[in-house]
Amino acid sequence: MPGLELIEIYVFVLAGFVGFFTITRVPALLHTPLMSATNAISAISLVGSLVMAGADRGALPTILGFIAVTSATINVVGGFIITDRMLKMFKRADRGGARK
Amino acid sequence: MPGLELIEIYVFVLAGFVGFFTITRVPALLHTPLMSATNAISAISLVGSLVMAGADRGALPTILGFIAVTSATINVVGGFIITDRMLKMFKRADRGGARK
Amino acid sequence: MSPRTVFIEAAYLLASILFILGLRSLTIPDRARRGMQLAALGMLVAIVGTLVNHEIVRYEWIIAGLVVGSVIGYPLGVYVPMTAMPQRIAISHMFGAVAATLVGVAEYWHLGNGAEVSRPVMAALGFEVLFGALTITGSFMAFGKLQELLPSRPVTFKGQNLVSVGMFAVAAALFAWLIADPAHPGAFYAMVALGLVFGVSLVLPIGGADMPVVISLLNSYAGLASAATGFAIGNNVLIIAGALDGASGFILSIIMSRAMNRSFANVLFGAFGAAPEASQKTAQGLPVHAITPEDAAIQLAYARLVIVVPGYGMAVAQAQHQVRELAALIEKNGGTVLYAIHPVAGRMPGHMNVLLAEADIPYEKLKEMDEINDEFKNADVALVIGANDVVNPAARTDKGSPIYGMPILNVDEAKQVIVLKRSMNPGFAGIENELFYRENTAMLFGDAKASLAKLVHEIKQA
Amino acid sequence: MSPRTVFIEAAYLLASILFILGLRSLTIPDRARRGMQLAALGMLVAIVGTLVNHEIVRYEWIIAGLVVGSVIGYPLGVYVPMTAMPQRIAISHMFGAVAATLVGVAEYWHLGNGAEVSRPVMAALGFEVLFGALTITGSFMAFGKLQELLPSRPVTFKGQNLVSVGMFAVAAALFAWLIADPAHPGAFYAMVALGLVFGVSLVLPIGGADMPVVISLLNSYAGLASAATGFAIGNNVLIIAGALDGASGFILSIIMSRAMNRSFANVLFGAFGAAPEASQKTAQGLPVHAITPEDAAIQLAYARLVIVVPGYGMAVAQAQHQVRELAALIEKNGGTVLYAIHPVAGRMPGHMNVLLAEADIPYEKLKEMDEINDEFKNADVALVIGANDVVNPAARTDKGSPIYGMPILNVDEAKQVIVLKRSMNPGFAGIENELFYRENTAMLFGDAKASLAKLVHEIKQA
Amino acid sequence: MRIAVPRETSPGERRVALVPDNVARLVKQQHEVRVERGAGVAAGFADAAYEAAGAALADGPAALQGAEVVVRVQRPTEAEADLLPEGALLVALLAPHQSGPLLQRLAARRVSALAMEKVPRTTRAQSMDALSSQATLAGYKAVLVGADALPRILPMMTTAAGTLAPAKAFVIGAGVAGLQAIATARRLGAVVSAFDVRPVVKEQVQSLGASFVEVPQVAAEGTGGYAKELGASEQERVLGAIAAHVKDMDLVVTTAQIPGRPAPRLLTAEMIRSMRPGSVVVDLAAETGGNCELTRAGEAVVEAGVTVLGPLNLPSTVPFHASQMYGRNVTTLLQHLAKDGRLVLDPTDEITGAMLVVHDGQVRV
Amino acid sequence: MRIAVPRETSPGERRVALVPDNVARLVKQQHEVRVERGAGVAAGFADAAYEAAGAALADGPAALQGAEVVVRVQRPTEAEADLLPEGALLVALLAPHQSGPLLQRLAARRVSALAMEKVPRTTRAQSMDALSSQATLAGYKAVLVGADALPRILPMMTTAAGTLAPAKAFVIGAGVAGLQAIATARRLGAVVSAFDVRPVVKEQVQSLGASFVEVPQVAAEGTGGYAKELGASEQERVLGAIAAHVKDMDLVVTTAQIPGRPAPRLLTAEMIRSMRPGSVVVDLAAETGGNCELTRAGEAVVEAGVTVLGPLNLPSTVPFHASQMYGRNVTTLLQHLAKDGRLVLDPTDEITGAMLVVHDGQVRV
Ligand SMILES: NC(=O)c1ccc[n+]([C@@H]2O[C@H](COP(=O)([O-])OP(=O)(O)OC[C@H]3O[C@@H](n4cnc5c(N)ncnc54)[C@H](OP(=O)(O)O)[C@@H]3O)[C@@H](O)[C@H]2O)c1
Ligand SMILES: NC(=O)c1ccc[n+]([C@@H]2O[C@H](COP(=O)([O-])OP(=O)(O)OC[C@H]3O[C@@H](n4cnc5c(N)ncnc54)[C@H](OP(=O)(O)O)[C@@H]3O)[C@@H](O)[C@H]2O)c1
Ligand SMILES: NC(=O)c1ccc[n+]([C@@H]2O[C@H](COP(=O)([O-])OP(=O)(O)OC[C@H]3O[C@@H](n4cnc5c(N)ncnc54)[C@H](O)[C@@H]3O)[C@@H](O)[C@H]2O)c1
Ligand SMILES: NC(=O)c1ccc[n+]([C@@H]2O[C@H](COP(=O)([O-])OP(=O)(O)OC[C@H]3O[C@@H](n4cnc5c(N)ncnc54)[C@H](O)[C@@H]3O)[C@@H](O)[C@H]2O)c1
Repeated sequence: MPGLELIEIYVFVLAGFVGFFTITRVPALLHTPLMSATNAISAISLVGSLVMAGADRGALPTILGFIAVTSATINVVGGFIITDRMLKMFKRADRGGARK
Repeated sequence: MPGLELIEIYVFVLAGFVGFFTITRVPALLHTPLMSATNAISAISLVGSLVMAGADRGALPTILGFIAVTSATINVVGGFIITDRMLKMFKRADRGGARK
Repeated sequence: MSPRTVFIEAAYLLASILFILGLRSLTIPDRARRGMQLAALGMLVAIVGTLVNHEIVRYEWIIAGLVVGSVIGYPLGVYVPMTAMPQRIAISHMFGAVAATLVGVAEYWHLGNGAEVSRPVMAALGFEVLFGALTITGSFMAFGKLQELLPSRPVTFKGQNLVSVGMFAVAAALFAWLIADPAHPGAFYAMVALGLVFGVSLVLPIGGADMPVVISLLNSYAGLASAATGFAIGNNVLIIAGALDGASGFILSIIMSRAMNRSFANVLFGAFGAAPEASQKTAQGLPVHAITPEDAAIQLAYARLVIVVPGYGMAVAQAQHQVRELAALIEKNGGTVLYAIHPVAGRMPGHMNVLLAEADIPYEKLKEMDEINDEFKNADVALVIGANDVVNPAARTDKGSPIYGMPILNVDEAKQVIVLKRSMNPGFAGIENELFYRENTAMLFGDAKASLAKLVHEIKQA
Repeated sequence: MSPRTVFIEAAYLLASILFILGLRSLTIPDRARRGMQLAALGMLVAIVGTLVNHEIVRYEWIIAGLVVGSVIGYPLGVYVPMTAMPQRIAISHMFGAVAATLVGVAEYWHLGNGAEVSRPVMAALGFEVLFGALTITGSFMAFGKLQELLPSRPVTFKGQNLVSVGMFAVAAALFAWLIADPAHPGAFYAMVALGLVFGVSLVLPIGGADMPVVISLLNSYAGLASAATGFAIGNNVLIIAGALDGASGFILSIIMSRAMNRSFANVLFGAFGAAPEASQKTAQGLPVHAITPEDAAIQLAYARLVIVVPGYGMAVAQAQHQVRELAALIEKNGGTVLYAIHPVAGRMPGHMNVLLAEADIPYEKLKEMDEINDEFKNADVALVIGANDVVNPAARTDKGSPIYGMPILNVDEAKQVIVLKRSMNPGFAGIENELFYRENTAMLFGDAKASLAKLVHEIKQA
Repeated sequence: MRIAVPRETSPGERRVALVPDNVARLVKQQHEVRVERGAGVAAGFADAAYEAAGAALADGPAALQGAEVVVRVQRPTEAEADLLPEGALLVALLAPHQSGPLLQRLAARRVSALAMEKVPRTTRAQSMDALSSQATLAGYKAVLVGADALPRILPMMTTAAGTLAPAKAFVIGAGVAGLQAIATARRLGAVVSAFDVRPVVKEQVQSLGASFVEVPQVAAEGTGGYAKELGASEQERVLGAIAAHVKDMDLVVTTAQIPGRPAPRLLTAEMIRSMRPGSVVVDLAAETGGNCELTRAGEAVVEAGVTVLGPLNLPSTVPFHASQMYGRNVTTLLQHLAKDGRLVLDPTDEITGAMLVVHDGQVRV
Repeated sequence: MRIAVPRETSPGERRVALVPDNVARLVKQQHEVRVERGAGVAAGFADAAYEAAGAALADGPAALQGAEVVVRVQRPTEAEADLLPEGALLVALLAPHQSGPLLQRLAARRVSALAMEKVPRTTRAQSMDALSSQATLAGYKAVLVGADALPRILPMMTTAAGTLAPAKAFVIGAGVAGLQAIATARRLGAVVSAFDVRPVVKEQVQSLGASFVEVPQVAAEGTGGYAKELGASEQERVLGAIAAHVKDMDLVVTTAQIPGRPAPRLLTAEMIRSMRPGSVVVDLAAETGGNCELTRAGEAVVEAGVTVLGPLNLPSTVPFHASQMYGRNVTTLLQHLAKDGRLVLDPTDEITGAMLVVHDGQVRV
């Protein structure tokens, strides 16, 4: 396992800026979908869980990993589905190309 | 000297996004100041030049480093001054708190 | 660098880019759906990338977890009604936090219960489990309050402040100790436990009305926990996704508390002193639903049929030109706008006609009461601009009222009623208007001209 | 990690953050100046951080370079007139690129003329010197064209395409060879030389009118060269600042070519086939200055006095309500709006009065010609909305014209004239209007109503 | 109910009490309507239209035969009153304050009478309120008449032959007629100001884009939305303010009224003389004595170049719309009176009670 | 130059050829102006104002003594013509096509004459163009007169007494007067449509928010912005279109003219009878025979309930503004004629030449 590196702080800070610049432009109506979307994305901890569940590091890590995979998967699946459901409401059938 | 690292690509990509998200919101009138500002910022190559000029690696690198430091400094000094001059034109004395 | 590493890193980089593009797409409603599909794709890419990790040697638990999670997650996504959205998101945060926390704990345990943990990694792990733990319980509390399993009013007790501060201090001390010397499993697990308790004590004293802000903040914490996981295991996609979440949750909670006219600090800490409920109440104790121009604007921007009901307040505000502007925008967006002119709207016969003619609104769009009353049920929004008596249901039901028997405009049949006025003051007849307290009525307070200008501004943004 | 490294990295991180905040501030004109001061501070922080680098052992050359650079840079910043801005920026790019290129070359030489260079580093160094070299000569060419040292028309010759493609192929081959085996100084320096030649051949065939796009693109290349330097020497602030520049220059050149109604590819590659000049010309060969709604909007948003000159085109477009909207916005921003009504504007006596009264514009703001003609010289912007004959200077000077002798509105005395009309078509009298070709006149083409709506939209954004 | 619509006989009266649309509505509700031949012609409603709407046509007095309700615009002459069927109900603008003998006569014949002027000013009764509906038209028409008499045009005009300044219009009394006058003058492009003694009116005036002339400490809000008379010191301040303001006006429309009292005197001869020659005053209160000292009802008086018009019965000059509105007012009233198709006169009813000036052989004014 | 302004003597003429403002401007340029006492009174300009502006006042014929230029609104009678100083210049609306004998008489007395009707329709001469300035006022006033005669109001009104539909106005001939009529009717809230034979007018009509009645393949653009007469088949299509459209109109204003020719006949008696009773036609072309078959100049004709008005000299009913504009037109003309303070009549000048109907003892029509 690699140690903590200084450059990762750059990554964190820059990603924070990206998040900030993006979120401030999301219109208020989309705040609920946004919350649900970031919620789904935060299930990225699945990535850590997968390693834990599959690395065969012993019973405890595997069990904890399994629970973590399950929890995170609930989040991913449910989160993206519901975000999509919400966003579907903003599609107007007769809207066509009227709006840019 | 460290080698090229993968994570630096993340930094590059994220910084690119930050640049993209920022620039697309700059109003057209500020495009010239923006060009001048990014021009000044691109003089950051000064940072590399300084090491070259001061690391005592031999005559050639030092001379090249000296020229590089000079060029980059011209850029830094002139660039920020002129950007400031341009932006000064957008300050309205009697504007007060009228605009958010 | 082995090709495997390159593949994994490329997958993570791609996933990160897709996440960013996905979030970015939310700035444009028409592209949002597309964008979120990109984000979902990013998630898939990240998962696939992870699965080739050389550390992974057994897949049965992984597959089991993915299957069980999908089986639980799918109905949560498909069947939860839209109205239960906030609590669903809250519980979802809990699941995310569970994953992050467990990974942290397992990691610590796996690394010789801290013995093989370097200081920087310990710092990362510490943040991971702390944020994770408090998000687990905090989200659960929020869920409970919204689902009305718990009392939605702020729950406070004497000395609460002291207890909270005390717990926080202890957790911080443990954390500092662990960083100095990571190999103290007791301290570590105690810290996790404290985090769990702290989550409860953070959310319990906050009222139900403020929950959206809290949920958003918990979103931020969940994101930070992910990012910390990334730092701990040196995984960039975790750092990036976590940072995106952390920033977005944080900003969102600030924006939302501002929209509720509360300071952010007030929502968070004011709670300790039991802040007042956000929504206004009348004498009869009915709550009024205030709406922000942003939210009203989006409803109008996406409405198919909007019926404008002008009244004396439009005249007072001299807002006729802004009405035209707004209507033009809605029509540009593909909606239809009609005007319902009540016979006694305003203060002189034909008052509304004069003003709307000045604003060049075509006569064909002005509808008499009898003509339009059947249309309201088809309207997505009835936009009441400074009218009051002419939309007061008391005229139908309340024999004692001075306007009893006067036919009124059936605005309440519209899917949504938005009322523009400055206050809850009554109109000419001097009587309260029950319409303003109905479930499908939202009040946009302020001078009609200013409010309309804001609506126009916001629709253009949308 | 040594404290020195931590200090340097912290300085670089801070510098990066300051650069980002500085650029970000440009999105809000009122904050822009503040923000750029932050960016300058960032530069200082980065320099200070670098100076503690343990590799630096001698300071005399550094100090000499800083002093000489400052002495040259200061007058370049302070005395260059605003009108010479584009060429100044171009020459400035050259200096930046010189620095990046020399660092690359020195680095290669220092590392045993490539012997100690790893492949990834070689890739970075290669990009650095290639982008750097082509920016050096490219910028210089652009400078020469704008300063009129070189012919500003596209310079092309037969077979140019072939030569360019050939050079590109050779450079690419050399680069590939170097990556495979970095220790080929001959190839390396040949590549640098090719880059220099390529810069010339890239810019020479592009016309003066398209130079702003080219300069912006060179900005992007200079940024990429910096970023490549960062990769080569493992310096994050270089990577970040370079990426910011690279992205911004690239986007800017796209935005600008779009604003000139040319496709980006057209500007870049169309040049090889000698594209037509971007600006329209009349029979007399005078160029017309088209303006985008964005630029016009900012001028209006910051104007102290705007004089609106309505004409028949406003009536045709039925744009009176949009005029009122725009005026309200300018006034909200603290500006003053007056209306200059020419006696024969429109097609019937009092035509403008009827329409402006409909839009509820107060009579006091409507000024007769004699009353307002002296005011134009104080106006920041004269906004001519679908008027033509009534502002045609031919009435003063051209004895042959059918309107000779008619008094006209002195719009040309305003600091800036913005004309809203659909085309260069003449008005009622059927004669050309020389006003439209003046230096301080900008044409905003399109239906007046639509153009005004865009202006309103943009001012709200600003 | 059997309803009769006789032809109006007052000189210059062109309105009619019910228009074919109203008839159709009443017939649909099982009432019988008989209309005197030619009753609607002056207002633009042909006999054929009434027939098509379901009315019976009748000549002269035959129209009234067997009628339970007789609806008119103007009060009948005493001779006409004698032709009313005994026990019938008469609905008209009865001017009850000036019609003592007529009402006595009606009472004697046991005819009941509802005065359309007395509709209470409540939101509920607003659709029966003939004073409002007719005042609306009077306010509109007053400006047209005034604009016609002015030697200048109302809107501003910038032309090759110079700029014409907009006319300055001043409306005194911003009730129903006054507000409509404001709106109409504004439409025509005049610069409009207004004055009233009721303070709530200020906002209403401004809501029409006109400016309000303030007089400090004057507030004479009476009951039912009407004004009351001013005290002496108030009156003085009002006159002072009007005198200062009116000098510069081109068109003045006065509408000030106090129910049951002579119209307040708000323009003196001296003020008129202070105005520019060519200016015009339209006094809508002419019928109750006029707001201007010089007003002569139904005539045009010219003093020092200023024309003072005292038009009578302006609504009758737009008889088509006036009849349409009046007819709607009457129809709503009749619907209010009919219980299960039968006429019920309930003196305790808020609306009926207020309007009932003759009932059961009694004059109730 | 010595300029004289006599009092107008034509019956009903209330305008005056110069107003005090014009006098002041001329006096400032060293011209002498003599005004007949009472010349401006009917238009609202007192003698005192002229004096204050620098004019000399004179009684009756004395006003003309020694004048180089005599400016009038209407042409003089032959008797008055004999009073003009020999060699002087007369400026007025001379109606040259109808004034043969008068012009002969002037020529005989070696009086030169400029016809204000003949100002060329160029942008440059627009500030002298009296036809335009007076037509502007006529168009405005035509709508007021029509609105006054209508039994309905123009704007739409939603009231407690029902909704009043807006009046439909139709303007035939959208020249200067027609466009102004459109604008005025729109201001008053009518729904306005218009028709003209010149295709360029369509856009102008729409630029005032009115709709244009299209007749395919009709395009009669003449010279100088005027229309020319229609061919037979065109005329038929035009009449057909008007007949179909006019049926539903409440107010029709006609202004169609062809210079030097009788007004085109665009409304037949049959069309009038097809309109609703109560509708009103205002025919501004009455002076040249009328656009409507039934028009009688200066009278109101009622046919099948439709009123056809043929008002004469409407500008004179707004004499204040009409004089102000006419005076400005005349003043600009005089300034054009004065070279170094002296009157110069140059028949080769584009403007003077076109207007000069009598010169050097010759009639030049
Ligand atoms: N049409 C007629 O001829 C006539 C004549 C006389 C009386 N009336 C009576 O007037 C009433 C008309 O009903 P309506 O619904 O039109 O008016 P209304 O009942 O008087 O209500 C008007 C509402 O507008 C709001 N308002 C005032 N100024 C405002 C501003 N600047 N911005 C936003 N809102 C403003 C007021 O609330 P806030 O103060 O909270 O803002 C008020 O509640 C009826 O009762 C009718 O009987 C009519
Ligand atoms: N006032 C009067 O009484 C009267 C009467 C008759 C004639 N005239 C004459 O009319 C002229 C008036 O001068 P003016 O300056 O008002 O008008 P103008 O000279 O006729 O010019 C109007 C301009 O508006 C533009 N335009 C038309 N529609 C437009 C739209 N929808 N959006 C944007 N622009 C539009 C046209 O250019 P594009 O086609 O390129 O858009 C045109 O050049 C004078 O020559 C005057 O002598 C006046
Ligand atoms: N609620 C309802 O249903 C209803 C119905 C109709 C009218 N109204 C209201 O009743 C009010 C009066 O109506 P009206 O027009 O029939 O009244 P009106 O004809 O009796 O009087 C006209 C106006 O003259 C004003 N006035 C009286 N004395 C004055 C003086 N000395 N100086 C200046 N002005 C003076 C009055 O205040 C009134 O505004 C109006 O405000 C109207 O809105 C209400
Ligand atoms: N350039 C200038 O300086 C200037 C000055 C004044 C007027 N004009 C223009 O001259 C034009 C005519 O002016 P006018 O109003 O004095 O003209 P006018 O009085 O001679 O005629 C009035 C209108 O009637 C129309 N007409 C003629 N025959 C018709 C028919 N059979 N059916 C329908 N319409 C018919 C004409 O086209 C004209 O529009 C206008 O367009 C005006 O803008 C230009």
